[in-house]
Amino acid sequence: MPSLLVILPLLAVLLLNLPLNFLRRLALPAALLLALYQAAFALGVLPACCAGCPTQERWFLNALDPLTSVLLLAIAIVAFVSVFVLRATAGEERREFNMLNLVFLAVAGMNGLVLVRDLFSLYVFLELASIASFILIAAHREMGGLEGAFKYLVMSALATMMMLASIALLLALSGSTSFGAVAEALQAHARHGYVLTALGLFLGGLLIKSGVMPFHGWLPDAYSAAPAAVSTLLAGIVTKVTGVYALIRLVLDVFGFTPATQQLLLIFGAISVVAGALAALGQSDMKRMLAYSSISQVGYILLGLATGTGLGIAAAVFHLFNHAIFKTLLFVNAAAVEKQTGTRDMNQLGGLAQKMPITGVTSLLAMFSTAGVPPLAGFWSKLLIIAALWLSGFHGYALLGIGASLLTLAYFLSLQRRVFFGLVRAGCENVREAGWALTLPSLLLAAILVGVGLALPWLIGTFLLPVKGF
Amino acid sequence: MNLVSLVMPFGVFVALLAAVGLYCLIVTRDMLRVILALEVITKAVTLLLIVGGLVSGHMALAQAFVITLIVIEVVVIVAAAGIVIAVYKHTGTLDIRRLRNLKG
Amino acid sequence: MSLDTIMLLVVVVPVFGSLLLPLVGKVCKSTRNGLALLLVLVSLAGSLMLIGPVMSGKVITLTFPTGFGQMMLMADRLAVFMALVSSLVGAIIVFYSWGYISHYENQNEYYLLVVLFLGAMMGLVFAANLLILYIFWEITAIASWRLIGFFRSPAIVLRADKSFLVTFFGATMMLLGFIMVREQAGSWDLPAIKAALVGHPLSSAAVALILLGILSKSATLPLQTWLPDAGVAPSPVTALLHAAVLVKIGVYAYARLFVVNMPLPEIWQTIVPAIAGVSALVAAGAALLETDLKRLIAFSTISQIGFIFLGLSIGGELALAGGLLYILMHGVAKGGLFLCAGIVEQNTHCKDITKLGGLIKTMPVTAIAFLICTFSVIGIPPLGGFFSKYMVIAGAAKGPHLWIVLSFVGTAFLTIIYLMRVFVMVFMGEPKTELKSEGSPVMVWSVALLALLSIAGGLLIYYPSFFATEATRQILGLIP
Amino acid sequence: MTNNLMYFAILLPAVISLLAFATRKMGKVCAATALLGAVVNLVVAIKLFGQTAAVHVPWTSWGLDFTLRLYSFSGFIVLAAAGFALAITLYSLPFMAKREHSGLFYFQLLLSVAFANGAALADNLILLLFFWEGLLITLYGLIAIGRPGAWKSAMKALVLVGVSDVCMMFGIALAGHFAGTMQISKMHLVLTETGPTLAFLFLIIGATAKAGALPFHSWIPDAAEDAPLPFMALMPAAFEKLLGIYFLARITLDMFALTPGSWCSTLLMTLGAITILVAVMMALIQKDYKRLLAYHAISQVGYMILGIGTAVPAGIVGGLFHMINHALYKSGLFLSGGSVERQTGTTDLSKLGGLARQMPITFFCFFVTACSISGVPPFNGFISKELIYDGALERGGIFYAAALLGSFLTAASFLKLGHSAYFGKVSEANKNVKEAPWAMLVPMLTIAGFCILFGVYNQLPLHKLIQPVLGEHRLEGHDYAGWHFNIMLVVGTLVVLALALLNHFIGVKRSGSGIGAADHIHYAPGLHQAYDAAEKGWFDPYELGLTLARGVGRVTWGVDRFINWVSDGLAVGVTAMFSYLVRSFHTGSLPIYLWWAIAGVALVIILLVKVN
Amino acid sequence: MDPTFLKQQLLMNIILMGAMLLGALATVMLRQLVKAAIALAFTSVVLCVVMFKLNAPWAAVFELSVCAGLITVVFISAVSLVKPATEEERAAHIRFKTRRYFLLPLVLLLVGVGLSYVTGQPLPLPAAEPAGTELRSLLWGPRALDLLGQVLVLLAGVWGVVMLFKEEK
Repeated sequence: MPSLLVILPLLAVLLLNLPLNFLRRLALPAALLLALYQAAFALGVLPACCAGCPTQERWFLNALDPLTSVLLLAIAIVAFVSVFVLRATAGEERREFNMLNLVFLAVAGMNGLVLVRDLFSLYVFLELASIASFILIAAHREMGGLEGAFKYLVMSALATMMMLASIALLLALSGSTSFGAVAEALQAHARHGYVLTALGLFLGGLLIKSGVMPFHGWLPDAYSAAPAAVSTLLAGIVTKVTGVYALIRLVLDVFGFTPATQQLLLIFGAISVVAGALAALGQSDMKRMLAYSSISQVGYILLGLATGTGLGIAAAVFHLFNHAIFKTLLFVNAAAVEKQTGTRDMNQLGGLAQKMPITGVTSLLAMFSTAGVPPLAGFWSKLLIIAALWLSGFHGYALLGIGASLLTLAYFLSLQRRVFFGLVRAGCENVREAGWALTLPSLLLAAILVGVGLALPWLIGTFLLPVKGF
Repeated sequence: MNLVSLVMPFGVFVALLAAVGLYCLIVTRDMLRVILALEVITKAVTLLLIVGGLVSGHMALAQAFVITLIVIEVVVIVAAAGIVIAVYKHTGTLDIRRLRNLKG
Repeated sequence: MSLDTIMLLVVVVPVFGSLLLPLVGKVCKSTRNGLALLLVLVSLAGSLMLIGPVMSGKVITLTFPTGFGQMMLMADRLAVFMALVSSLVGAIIVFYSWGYISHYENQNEYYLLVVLFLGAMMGLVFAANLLILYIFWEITAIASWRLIGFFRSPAIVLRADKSFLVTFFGATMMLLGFIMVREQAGSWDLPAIKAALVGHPLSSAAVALILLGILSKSATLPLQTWLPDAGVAPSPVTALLHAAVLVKIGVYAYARLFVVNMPLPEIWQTIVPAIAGVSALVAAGAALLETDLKRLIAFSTISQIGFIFLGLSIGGELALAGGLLYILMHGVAKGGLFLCAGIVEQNTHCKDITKLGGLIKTMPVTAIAFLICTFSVIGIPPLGGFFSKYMVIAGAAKGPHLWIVLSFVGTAFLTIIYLMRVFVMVFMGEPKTELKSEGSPVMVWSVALLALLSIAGGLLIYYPSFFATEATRQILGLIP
Repeated sequence: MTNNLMYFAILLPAVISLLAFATRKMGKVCAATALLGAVVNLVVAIKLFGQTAAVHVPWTSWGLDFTLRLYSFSGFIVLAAAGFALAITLYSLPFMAKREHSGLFYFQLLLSVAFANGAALADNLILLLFFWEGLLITLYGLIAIGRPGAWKSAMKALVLVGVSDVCMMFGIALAGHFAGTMQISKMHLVLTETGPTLAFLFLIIGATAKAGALPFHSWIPDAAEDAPLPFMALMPAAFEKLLGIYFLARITLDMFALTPGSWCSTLLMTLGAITILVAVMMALIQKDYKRLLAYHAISQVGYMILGIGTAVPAGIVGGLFHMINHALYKSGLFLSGGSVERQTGTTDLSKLGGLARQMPITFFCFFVTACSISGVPPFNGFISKELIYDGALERGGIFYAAALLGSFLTAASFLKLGHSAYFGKVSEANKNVKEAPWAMLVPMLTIAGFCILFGVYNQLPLHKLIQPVLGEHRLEGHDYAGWHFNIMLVVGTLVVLALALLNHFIGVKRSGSGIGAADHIHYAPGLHQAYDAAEKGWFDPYELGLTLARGVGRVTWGVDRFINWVSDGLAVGVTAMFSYLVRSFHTGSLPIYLWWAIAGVALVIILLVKVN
Repeated sequence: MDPTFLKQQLLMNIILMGAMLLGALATVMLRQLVKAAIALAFTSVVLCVVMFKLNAPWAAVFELSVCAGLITVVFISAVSLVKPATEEERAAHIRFKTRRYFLLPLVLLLVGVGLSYVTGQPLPLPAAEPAGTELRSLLWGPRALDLLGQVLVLLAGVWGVVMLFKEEK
């Protein structure tokens, strides 16, 4: 039952906070269990969704389709991992518990977000996930985290206000906020300035939320300053769900593909891909580099979406999933490095691959996956995006996308060179591998990357291409 | 003159209110005033929602939205205030220009 | 065992076996070394077992139906020839590594990557699907990146990064070219593409893009500069990369894609030889001034690859067969040169030829092996290089582009000069460094073996040339 | 049987050479093995001589078949090579006995024999090239085992000959392409079309360079100083002349049918004339026994090329006869030089003198061979030169004049050499010099004997060896054997010889010593500067070639570095600049980020409105 | 409807709007934060009146209690929490600069004129239908999901308070 995915976190939060001391210790297992349940659920419904028969739902969250189930799976995986990271890095027990509660709420928000088919409910859950993230980012109450949280909060609030204004305009137009009704009303008046303004406001809000250039100002700061577990969650899934998923969903279901939306997505996608990669190239803070890389990868998703073809959309969703996996993995690695060495400044690190072999190898896999090196999962999604662009006639963008993967590789090689793959730097001699709480999820994610990558040729027909089956 | 022309001025005023908020959001250096500016924008949007309900005739729906919005708004403001106060405890100032440690 | 199983094993055993090596290495080093060699020898043995069937005209195929077409492995004469060359030289290089690498850290990683590299090479050779080809193509790039940066000092890793980036750039462009092929031919499978493209040459844009990939991998102008820079790698690795295997990927891909499967527009039969000619000449000239031993040999490789490209691209049976034979002869001889350079480097800790000299006194076997390999690269009979060079030049002389061939004749002059210069400066004259005795027996045996193979390649030219000409005829469709 | 013998001619020396290699550490055993090899080879060669046979074994499908052809010419070359090989092996036994690397010397000597036999017998161009170029290895190896530092000369030799061989490879490729076959005996190309002419030119480069003509000659004098002396007698003096001229003859006679008056013929003659003059001028001023001989080895090639280049029967017969004569007297001369070197320890003419009394037999041999090379009747050199003169005169007085001038200078330089080495005062260091051992004298005497024999009884070589090569129809009924010469030419020759003698006396008188006999020519105005430049290597094609190659290298190095700069400097720099630019926009200021977002939203709305 | 009534309504609305705008201007421009917060509360009150007039009583009540009340309280307490304690802090305290706002009237003018032009075109809005459903059934029926969301958001708010305001030891 999809509704459970929202209700269970709520129940968990309520139950765990009953004034019984031992309950606090159950929070972590509960979170893991919940994530596992969600993953199992998503995997369970995925084949049926892909086969084209949406699961019938008895309660109010009544929508399941391939896109939703893929996202549910991604949310579950990232949440699972970030709980591990939380355990490894949160420090104080009380704070860990508090943060765990917020993770529950954020997950509930994201689950709700992918399950609803109503604009206003979408806003509510989007805001829920966002608020939980603001607080999580600031959770350590260190200056950086506060700064990142504040920037995120302000820009995100602006974005939601724009979306709400758009909702109000659309409400006036259609008298409803459900996807179907709004889509109908939009189609009736597709070219009117009023409608376009509403559309523009909503898209603008979503673009801010997804951190697309030039709406991305908050993103590098929030990602890099957040506590390790939070940046894992945030980069891996929160902004992807609140921004990118919502964008995909709304463009597909509500706004529809017009030449204008295509053009828009292409332009902003291309800017993000290139500028994000360029900015990442010059970073010395590991997490900040990953943040810019995130912007760049979101650009790819947008490019894939912009084709409007089944292949392109499927590729975009697949890339979204892959991005969740490899970016989470990278942030876990960053957390491991930060925890073991006490710094994220790449200029003070070096040769960690020898000292932290698991972190080194998994980071390598994640990077290659991001850069689109076969046979990892990221290669396939990038290949499909480029292919979709090319086949749709956007040759220039295809070339750009493929060229930017060179930049991607370039900055990741620079990261590898400075952090993992060089001589062991003075001061790093006594570094040891991070504990199981960080290596285990790394291995899990790396296994997913490799597994999906190797199995993809057999999965593409049954799982990937039906994703666009709306 | 019909209902539409009746609500027409609302549209303009909503935009003006939002403009005031946005302007302040951009030019102010005071973090608390940033929150105030957000509040002003929120007021504009709230009004727009009500007007939307009025125009489409779904006033109940609009009211439901506004109530939810107000609740969420409060939480956002609380969170924002919490962050601002924490920043103040660190730096002793509310100057937004002090929030420029993360750059590049 | 059925033939397709053997073919699969040739690919799968080293690829997946390599992953075991670090684990084994944690337990016992010598077992790991032995296992590494064994894995490569399995490939070699498998390739040898395939000779008989393919020479009798059989084409062995193995298909896995997927969303990207029939993910297909296919062994024809060309593939088996290439597999044999790679696994043969690869086996010797692994053997040599026993001696060379034993002083360094990260041996587990080293053996893992070398064997993985060779396994990926096998996969690439047998690939009959563009995507499979691309996957293995990139695996070799990853492995070589890591191997080039083996010593891990910042400057070295930077060069490893450069080589990876340049080849990756080429590869991505090639991927775009593949997408265009897919658009035009409607399939990723080479047989289907071949059938679809009959009478319709590939679009020039696709050819140019794919060619970028090929040129970057085989270090041909204008994407050649990574190869000399990659000389910072351990010597067996440079031998593997520069001589025997990696750079041959490019030429093999050229043969596999453009000669066998996709008809090229007319114009490219001028452009590619011209690029090869310029590349050969420029690299030979640069080799003349270079003073770093390994960089110099790398330039020589770039130059020689030009000859191979000439053979493959100028058309005609003789040139094509010569190009294939050149792959073998150059692989063996250049591998020998690099391994000799490795011995010199490891013994004297010096790669600058102006600071070396007189080593023949204390390292006679290495010196003679170096000289024999030099002669082979220059193309002096009775060594193998003579025949391949003759065939390429003679085949090209039949073509319409006499001026391109003349530039290759000029390159051949320069080859004699710069290679003799190296030999003389390193091994002759007065010793300028402290004289050390020969390297470890394993290493000396390896280079001696390669030198002997060079001689054998010449004296027993009948067998390789028969294989190469048969493969050529199959390529040209003269025999099944 | 004959077929098998042909294989033996190639295989036996090769196998025995491996034996010699295996026993290289055991001095006497190795030498005995080598002697055995040379004897066996001679036996095989004698058996082969005069027979005709052909072997054709299909080998590869691309033109390389194992095709051997035994006929008068190849049999004669094999025989001659075998004879020289035996003589020189014999001579080397004492000469190399105490030297380093004697084992390697015998090994390579026998290997050279195998290659030379192969090249002579091969009827397939590629097979010929195989053996032909194979000689490069032994050439390199034999020079390199000379005195310390010999590797420089070895490299020079390898590069020069290697370059010419590559040219020949290209020529062979072209010839094979245009003829449609690789079998020399089946090739019939005409020199009127561009393609075959190009092939011809490249083949000529290969053949004449092997023979030691300009411009690929300059390694020979250097090698003369550095390499072990028997090598000089063997390779540049005997084998390479034999093979080079043999192949030249086959090119011009069989493959292309050079006609008198064609520009290719004129080109060849010009090449011959220039080679004669330039090399002999250099020889004239040499102050080293072996170096002087080496320049003559080059100079005499000019006669042969000139002779064959005339494309008239007399010239060709003369050229071929000169080839065998030259091999005889030049190896004889080198061997005499070797004796002198072994007994006195030097070949510097200024340290020698008066050896005629101490080493009479050596002097005798020298005298015979020197007369022969100078063209003094009745020695063999006289006969062949007369024939060449005859041919040259038929084609133009200028060539005859050049040849005659060459003859004058040759005689002058040998007068100088003989005078300074064998007459005059015995130097202090050479007081106790004795005659060379018999093992060295026997080959020398044999050779001297042949010089006299082939001169006096020139019917023997001409009837048995040379004229069969051309065949009746090409000789146009002439028989060049005997003593029926054009009196004009004989007189001319005698006058030139007399002038040379006169010139020598003038020179000796002026400088006061035998060694300075050529000084008045050396330091003549105009020539002086040219000689200086030549001594500095300005005209050395090797140095010039290296300079050219270095120039090419610099240019291409620049190209390479430029491309490197584009990837390492430009691309990286531009990317870094853009990266910096993008990063510099991220000032961390929230209002600026808000501005971007608002501008972005405005852009979105504008786009939506515009595009729709 | 009676045109005169409508005109009156319009006038009334415009006056209320003007008051709101003034309140907003005061909010952003008043020098002291406390006064600004009170101005915001005033704006909220006016908005509440507007809502009431537009037949949205429940929303009006929420606006009045939560926005005009609760948020003002939050603000004023926040302002008091960040009050500079020493002279140094006062010196470091942010100065309000009126001149930063001199462009505001221009912006408002532009927005007003621009929007009047845009809204001058006929809107594609459907004719108003009478409100069909009641708020109560709506809130607990179709919009129950929002209520669930509200609860979750409030919980998040609780942890926000717990984590951001609680004094660290």
